[in-house]
Amino acid sequence: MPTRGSARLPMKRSVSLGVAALLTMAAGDPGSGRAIVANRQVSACLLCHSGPIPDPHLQGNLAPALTGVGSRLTAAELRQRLTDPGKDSIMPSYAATAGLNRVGQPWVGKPVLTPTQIDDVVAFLSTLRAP
Amino acid sequence: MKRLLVLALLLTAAAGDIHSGYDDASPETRAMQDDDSANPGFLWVREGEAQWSGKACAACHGDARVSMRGVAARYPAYDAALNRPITLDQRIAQCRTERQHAEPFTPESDAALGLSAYIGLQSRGMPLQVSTDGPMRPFYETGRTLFNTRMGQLNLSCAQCHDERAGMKLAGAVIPQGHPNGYPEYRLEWQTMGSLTRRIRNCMVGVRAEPFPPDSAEMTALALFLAARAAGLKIETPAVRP
Amino acid sequence: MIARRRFVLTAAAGTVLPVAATASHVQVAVLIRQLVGDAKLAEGRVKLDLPVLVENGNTVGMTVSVDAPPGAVHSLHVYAEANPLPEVCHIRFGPRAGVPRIQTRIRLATSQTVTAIAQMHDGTFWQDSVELLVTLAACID
Amino acid sequence: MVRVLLNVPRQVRRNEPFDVKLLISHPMESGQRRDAVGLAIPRDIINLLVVTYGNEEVLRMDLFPAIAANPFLAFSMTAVASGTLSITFTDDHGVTQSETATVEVV
Repeated sequence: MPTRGSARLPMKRSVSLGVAALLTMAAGDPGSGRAIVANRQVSACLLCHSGPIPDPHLQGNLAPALTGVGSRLTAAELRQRLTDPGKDSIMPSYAATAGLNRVGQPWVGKPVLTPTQIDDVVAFLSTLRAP
Repeated sequence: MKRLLVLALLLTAAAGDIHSGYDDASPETRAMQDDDSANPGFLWVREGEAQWSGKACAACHGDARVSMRGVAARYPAYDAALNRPITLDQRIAQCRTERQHAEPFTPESDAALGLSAYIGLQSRGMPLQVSTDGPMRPFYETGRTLFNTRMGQLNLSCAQCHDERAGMKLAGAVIPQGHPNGYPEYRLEWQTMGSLTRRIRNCMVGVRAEPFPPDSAEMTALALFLAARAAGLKIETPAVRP
Repeated sequence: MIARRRFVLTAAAGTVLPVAATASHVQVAVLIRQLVGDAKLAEGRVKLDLPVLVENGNTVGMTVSVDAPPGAVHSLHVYAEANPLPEVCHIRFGPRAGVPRIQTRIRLATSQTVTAIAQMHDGTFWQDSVELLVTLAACID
Repeated sequence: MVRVLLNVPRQVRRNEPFDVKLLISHPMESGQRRDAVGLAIPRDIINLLVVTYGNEEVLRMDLFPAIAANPFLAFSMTAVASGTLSITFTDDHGVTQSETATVEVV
């Protein structure tokens, strides 16, 4: 199980980040994270990414494959991608609730994933090691 | 220099490759569109044809096959009285309420889609050619801006998918270039006919954005930009899409 | 085979979701046994045409044809084992039937195997199956 | 009133198979879906379709919810004399509707 020390925290870069996202640094549950990634309606990850999850024909290719991502990026880097991917990326921030345009009524004020869900997704992605 | 040349060639190829969603659809879906007796959109076309001849449309406009030929290819068009562009569906609605003094259509109703499909069919095979000059220009620019604006909780713009990533796969589905040349169209996903407005709403809900209301200035501006962006593509109404 | 996807409802106005329930391979086997009885069920003669990769499971074009002269086919039967209800259609031909070939459009809830059976007037039964992958709409309205 | 598109050749040759194509506007509500507030949408499908020519039955189809919305059917048939092709279908409410086309045998 990967662990994250506070020393590996990314620096806060974006005002759009919820405070809670930065405060919750408990080690996530990779099993739960896998379920979140696999569920297109919850996380939407597989709309753009492919990954080592059943039904590859339902996975997108707009973004890098998640296979082996745990070897390419540290947990802190993964967390940063999820919460503050930067303006040049088409990826949304999974933690942001502000700085967005025309958010639909059901989603106003809500991040894509909760801080706990982000912990779980980071924990799962960290397990995806290159062979 | 060589790299620049390659880049220029790539850009030229990208700009030149304007193709219909028809070309991205499966052979089965294309076959469904190609055969008028198998294309479910013709259930709506026949409904529209009955309305055309049974109501006041034919009294003023005569034979739609003559009077409506090429009309859908020119919309959205400038309405001088309103001093803004209006869509073909808005023109039909205007004619219905102001000239026929009839109740407005319910949006996405069989009656509304049928008449729109019947009128659209009269321009089938003709290239989309809308005006973006003169008084249309600011509306076109508004549409272009909206097309390039990131929206919704998933923070995506139309352009990020339909310009920059057309042909790639969103989930298992090929992203089409997003051209409006087949509306109203039969969507397998909807299991029914629908308007361009519904399709845009579909995309906006997909990125978890608040959709533009059907008759809003934003929706019309976006429809205008899409039509101009698809200039030269042949009208396929009633198209069939996944 | 069991259906592998169960989606959680997320708030989106107008979203319509399936009720969770599917048939099974066993259920289809029972239905086929009821149809065929003690007769032998052989591969061949009947051909089931379905796309192997389905663009949208809501509307899937299907052709069933039989290698037989007009009038030789008694009926056609189609089953989809991972749909909520396994029966798709039964078609019985009368004396004016022409070329034994029908086309229709079906719904497939998920990736699965679809089976077509032809019953001939001579009492024989023939079957064909197609295993296919169903792609889902990326954005649901 | 359900709309029907029935495509039949006007003239056919005696005993030579010809194609018939049929589209019916119907949602074929499967009974397997829930609406936005979670209530089951009641099943409402066309469950029986019978094709006759003159006094003879050409084809009888039992339809289930797995038949797609706006049902499409293409089939082949033969005729020995000019006559009327009749398509009759019945929905879950027991409502029956027919559509006919005349065929001339030459």
